[in-house]
Amino acid sequence: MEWQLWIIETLRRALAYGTPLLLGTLGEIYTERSGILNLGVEGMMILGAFTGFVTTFVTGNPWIGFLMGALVGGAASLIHAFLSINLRVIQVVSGLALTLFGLGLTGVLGRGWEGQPLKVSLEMFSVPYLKEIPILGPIVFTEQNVLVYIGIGFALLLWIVLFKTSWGITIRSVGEDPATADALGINIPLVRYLCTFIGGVLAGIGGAYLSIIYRPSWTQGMTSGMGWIVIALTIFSLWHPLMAIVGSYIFGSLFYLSFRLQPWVAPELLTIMPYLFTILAPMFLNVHRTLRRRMGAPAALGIPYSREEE
Amino acid sequence: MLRLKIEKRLTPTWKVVFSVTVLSIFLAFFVIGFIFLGYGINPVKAYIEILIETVGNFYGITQILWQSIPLLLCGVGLLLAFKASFWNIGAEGQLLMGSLGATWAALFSGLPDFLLIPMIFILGFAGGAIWGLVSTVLKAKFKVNEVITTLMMNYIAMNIILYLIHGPWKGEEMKGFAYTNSFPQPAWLPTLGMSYIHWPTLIMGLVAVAVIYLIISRTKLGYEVKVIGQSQKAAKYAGISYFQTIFWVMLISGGCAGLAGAGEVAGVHHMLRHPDQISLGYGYTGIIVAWLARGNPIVTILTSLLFGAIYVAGDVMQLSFGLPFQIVNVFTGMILFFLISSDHLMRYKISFRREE
Amino acid sequence: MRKVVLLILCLVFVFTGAIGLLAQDKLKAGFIYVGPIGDMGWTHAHDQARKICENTFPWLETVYQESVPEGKVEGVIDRMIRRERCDVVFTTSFGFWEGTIAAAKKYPDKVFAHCSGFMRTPNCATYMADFYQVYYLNGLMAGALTKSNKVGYVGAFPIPEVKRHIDAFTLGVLEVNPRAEVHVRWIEAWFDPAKAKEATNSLIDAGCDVFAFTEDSDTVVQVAAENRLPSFGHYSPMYNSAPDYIVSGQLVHWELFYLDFLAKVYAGYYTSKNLENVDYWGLLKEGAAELGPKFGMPINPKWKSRLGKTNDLVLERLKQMQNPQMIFDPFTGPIYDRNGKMVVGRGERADYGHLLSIEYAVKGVVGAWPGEPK
Amino acid sequence: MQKRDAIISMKGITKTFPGGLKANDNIDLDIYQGEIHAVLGENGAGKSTLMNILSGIYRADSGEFFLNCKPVQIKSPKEAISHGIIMVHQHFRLIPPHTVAENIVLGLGTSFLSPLKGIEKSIKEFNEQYNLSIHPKTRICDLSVGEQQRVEIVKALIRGASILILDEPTSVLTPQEAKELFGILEKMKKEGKAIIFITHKLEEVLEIADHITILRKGKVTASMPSDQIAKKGSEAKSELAMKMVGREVILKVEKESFSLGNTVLEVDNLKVLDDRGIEAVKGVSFSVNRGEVFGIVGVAGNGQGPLVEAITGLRPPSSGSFTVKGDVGYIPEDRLSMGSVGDLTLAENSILTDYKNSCFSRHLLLNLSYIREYAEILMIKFSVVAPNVNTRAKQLSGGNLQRLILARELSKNTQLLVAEQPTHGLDVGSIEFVWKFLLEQRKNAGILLISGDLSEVLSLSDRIGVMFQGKVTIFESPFSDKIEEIGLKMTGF
Repeated sequence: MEWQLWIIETLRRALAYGTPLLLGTLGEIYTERSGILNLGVEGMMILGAFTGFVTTFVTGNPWIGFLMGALVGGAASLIHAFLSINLRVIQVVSGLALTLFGLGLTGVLGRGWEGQPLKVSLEMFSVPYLKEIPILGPIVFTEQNVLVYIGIGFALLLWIVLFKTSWGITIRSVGEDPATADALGINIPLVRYLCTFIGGVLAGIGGAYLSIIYRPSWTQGMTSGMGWIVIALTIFSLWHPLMAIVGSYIFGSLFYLSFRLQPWVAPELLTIMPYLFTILAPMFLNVHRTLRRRMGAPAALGIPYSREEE
Repeated sequence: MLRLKIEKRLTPTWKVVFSVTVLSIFLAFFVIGFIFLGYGINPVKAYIEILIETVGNFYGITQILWQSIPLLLCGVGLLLAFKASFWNIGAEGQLLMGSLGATWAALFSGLPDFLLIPMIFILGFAGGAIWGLVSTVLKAKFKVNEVITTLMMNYIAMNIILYLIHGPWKGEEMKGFAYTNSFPQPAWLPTLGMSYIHWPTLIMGLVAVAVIYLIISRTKLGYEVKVIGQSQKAAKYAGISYFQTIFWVMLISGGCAGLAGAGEVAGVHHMLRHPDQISLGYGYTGIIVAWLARGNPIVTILTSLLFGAIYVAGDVMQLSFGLPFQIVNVFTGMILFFLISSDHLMRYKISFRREE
Repeated sequence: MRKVVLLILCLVFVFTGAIGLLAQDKLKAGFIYVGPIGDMGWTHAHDQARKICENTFPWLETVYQESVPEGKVEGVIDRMIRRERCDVVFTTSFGFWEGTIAAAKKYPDKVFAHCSGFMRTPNCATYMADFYQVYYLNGLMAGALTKSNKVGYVGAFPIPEVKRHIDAFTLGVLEVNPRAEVHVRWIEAWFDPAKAKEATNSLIDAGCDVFAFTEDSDTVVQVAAENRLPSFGHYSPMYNSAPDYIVSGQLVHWELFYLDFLAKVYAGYYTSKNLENVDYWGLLKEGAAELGPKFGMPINPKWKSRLGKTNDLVLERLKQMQNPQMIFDPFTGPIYDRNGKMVVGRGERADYGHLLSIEYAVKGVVGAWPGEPK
Repeated sequence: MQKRDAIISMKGITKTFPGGLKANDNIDLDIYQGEIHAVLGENGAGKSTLMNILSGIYRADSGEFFLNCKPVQIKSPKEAISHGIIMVHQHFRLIPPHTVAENIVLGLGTSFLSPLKGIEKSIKEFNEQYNLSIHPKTRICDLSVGEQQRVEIVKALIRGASILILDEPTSVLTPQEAKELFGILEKMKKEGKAIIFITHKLEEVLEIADHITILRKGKVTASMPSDQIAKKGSEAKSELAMKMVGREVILKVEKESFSLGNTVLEVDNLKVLDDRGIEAVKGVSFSVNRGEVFGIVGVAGNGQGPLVEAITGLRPPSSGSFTVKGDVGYIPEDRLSMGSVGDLTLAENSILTDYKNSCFSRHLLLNLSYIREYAEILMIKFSVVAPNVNTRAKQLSGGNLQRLILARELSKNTQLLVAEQPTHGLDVGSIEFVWKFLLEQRKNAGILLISGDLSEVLSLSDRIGVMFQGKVTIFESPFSDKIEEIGLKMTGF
């Protein structure tokens, strides 16, 4: 069946392209769930991409590359954490500064590395037996790289942590009402630092994915706006890790389709789609009162917390 | 023994604000000095060179002025929006839509020559304003967070322009390249002497500063903006319509960014081209310009000049030292980091006391 | 304190002035690039040529600025001439034409050269190295290699230059394999690896099994190799990106132009008065373009056996086009566009003007084709 | 009598806020097991500060704590909880979109993977033990105020509270709910818990408290077992009240009577929905005439808020109608973020509700010099103490700020003045000032007074409407023989 093939091909590509978006979105979901708005995703991703590439290039081991990418992404997020948690600055500006700084620093440091192809990368592989499953097999288990599964694994893990464990309750509470959580003996700065750090680590891994697997090489600005798409996807997915999977893969599908459908549809139209969805999704949500209360933004998002100020 | 004493103060004086700002810029320069060292450049020499090439000669100064025109217009418009606590980060898209409106006026309106330039500015303003107002409606009627709508509208504006220059507006003179035709000569903004300063836009910028200063300090609208910016509850109580106020705010804020876009296409490019080429991130830098001005529209003149100088310094560093163009972002990011950190310190009075 | 600063300032002025005096009998050339020099494509190739020139001529000094926005080019030229005291300025992107022409008028005693442009002044020449002949040769090979009769092509922008490449490539494909089609995807960017990657993937999914492209990264080669499919490099030697799967490709020798032009300027043969009609158009016979995945290797030996007879055809055509008389040219009629209209008459050869303004898609091209004549 | 050791005792607690306000001044307090200890005081007497210090939210500048005679440090809420000290705040510390169980386990350190497992069982046990009827899976935003309070109590109990602090627990409850709460507290007392009950209502605590401590201006002015008071009778009560407020509780108000003028507000079968979409005002009819104070009294949360919002045009009514003659002046309850704008100057604040008036603004422009003069006049007339008109409102004290708001609202040429809790949280001097001006204002306007303080309404009003669960019952003066009836109506009888 022709259309089945289309779906399979589209989703297969969506998985590969959507994985860095998924990783970044999961991280930003955690950051925002704890009440910190970090617009510096682009900066953290590019830092992760650069360190991931350089480390892999030097050590020859992509896993060490991912580790370093994660650590540097995390370290960058701590700048934002410090500024927004301790110094209580306006988070929009601080995030913007982080993005500019990341793009700039990698551009300056990375010049000598441009155009060097990465010899080692993670191989694509197919999962035996599972790839025989109709439709799902060819989409998910044929010729994908391991990070795709790690991404989905992270989404499931982070979903369980956020909604089924005591940590999740703590994180969500800190983002909804830090004063209450504080009164119950929860260390607000610690939770926020951790969640912002998780956001940085995942953005770093997402960036490293780009430079190690997706296109094994380094070029300045290679994240090309993915960090901003992550911000949009965080809202699109209503701060829910499982919805982040859906959102990232829809975005990946549309990106792929803008080429696949090129003979018939103007690419700009398809490119605009995700941005339109991102505007429309919260709009529909806000029309519905109960939905807004239950699935809207964390109530304390972007608001600095301090105990003595009450 | 010296002892550190920290006291809290409610509102820092302008002297403190100014000196702390200058100090953090210097700190940023100091830290970036290490990057120069890494490239084998003597930072002291580099800074002297940069200083000469930016503010040290007439040409550098005209370049700074030229670069700061779009920053000033975007920045001062954003300042008004921020004053109303409306986080418009969509100046980039508003600028692009302004350039789109201006292009239509220049190429397709068919107006007599003497009306072209006024029309370019009118439609530029309208383009930016309409784009800004979309977010206003979404916020006021559907409570959609403006950070996200304005950000998304940037990308939508970008794709609309891409569609136009590849499709219906593609110029026949352009050998098939994705540009519109060049504007007819009467639609070119005049420039100042030998420089590139398209002075009508610069004047627009200064007028915008004056108008927004007047709006904030002595009009009803400005009063409403200040109340809404401080407390929406109080605004409701005072009978201020949120939608109406934000409507005017974003009309002006988006319109200013639109004027910047009109100035860019009519004063610099003389055609519509790839969005990345029209705006070099002016909308985003404008956020910083506005934020640094700390609510005072007059100060945006200074801050936009500062960032104009940073852009020009970036050119100098590229050409004279062979540094990558991304060095500009390192500068901006660093200065911002230091400034927002110092913002916190300003609320404290730190003094050393000699203890017997 | 103030005195010290003044002293330093004075010293700097004296110092820079002295350099200016010393540089009297040197020639200084400025290069303005549209992209980053690490892009593996266009800008990288120009920068390589710049380095060759600097090493060749002891009297030459160069400066460059990368990633220059189109609207800023005039200011960069100003700085290159006023501050760096350049005698020659090269602007290496079509989008720079407006600024270049304006600057040429402003500095009538300086020499300019604008790459891929069409407007000249007494002190501004144009130059271009073109690949359509090499693309044709690659097309011959692609036609022989495709099993699905679908060849994929990733194009940057639908502009005449790229359309000419695709048409030439398609003419080659169809000459060897009349049943084949060339599927085209546009990525609307000179450099965007992510877009290039998904464009290639969409072509693979559409059934293509051989790939060529016009954009500034090696993404297409990489993606094709990941899928064990053959491809043709573009612009830079991309052999190292996929030694097993790259078949051939186009290579550029910008230095041929730069060396010639700069030598003539230094010798005083080219001045700021006589460039009105200087237009370099570099093809195979000038040596500006070269066939191969890397310099000195026209066809990857690993693919020679697969190509069989086509191997010889390619080398024969290459020789014909390298001949100073240019015995053969791919755009020789009859050529029909894909709507069936004859665009080059039987026995005619498309002239320079025709080639520069190609908008049609030849028979065999499949996919969106913005600006296609009705 | 057996001498017991205090479960917790505080010695010499002092706390000064950055503004220089000494909220607690050398306070000593002993709390015993199985005892309900009431801490009484006016608004601003330092009760809440003291309790915030005890529960670790604030840190005292100096002072010590002894838990079972051993000195302890309480530096954070976590430490307080570990000592069994838990506070139920006046504004509940519950997270509306989360479920009851999620709210309860927050910070409890339950099992990582199945945090809610044991909790549902515990909730069930507490439900039976104290007759609470809470459902663990309901979301907080779907619960009534009384139910939310019970969730707070369960939250405290599950944390092993041995000392439970209740901050003004009855202020948001209906009398029925309050009675139920007292039942729960009695049971907890019997279980051996110590309960600290913070309130400003003397009558209320005499019922259940075992020990009463009175704070005034950050200092302890009296501390004694409640049975002593009960024995001594009404004389002791008024003595206590004096210690609380510093003088006679019942303020005598000089009240000139004015002849009634025309009707300025006519409300006819008005129905209003609240934020949650529930009908909070269920068909209310009354009218206010010029020359009178119409007082609406009731326990907070019975629909007063939505009613006021509807009359002042901030909230559209769902059905019914009301007509207002002329301009409305409105003194909102929330004077900090609604009645004034902290970062604006006093001059700017003085025209907040009247800036569209043609004397302050012509066409688009503001008349800045006139506004400044006007503000200066207001400040003198209403004795607002501030350096100058360019002072920011956030730098003013509560009483001064309220004077400014009053000045603004009274100086407008209003026909109807809506005053919502106008004396809430003010010092006595300011209260008197406010009352005097409200009464004077009857000359020109009709006054709609909304208050939770019965004595205030009784002393000021010409007519009284008692609001209970969205309905209003009207009483005509004189009230002296109807006080009991009004009290009953307030509690729903």
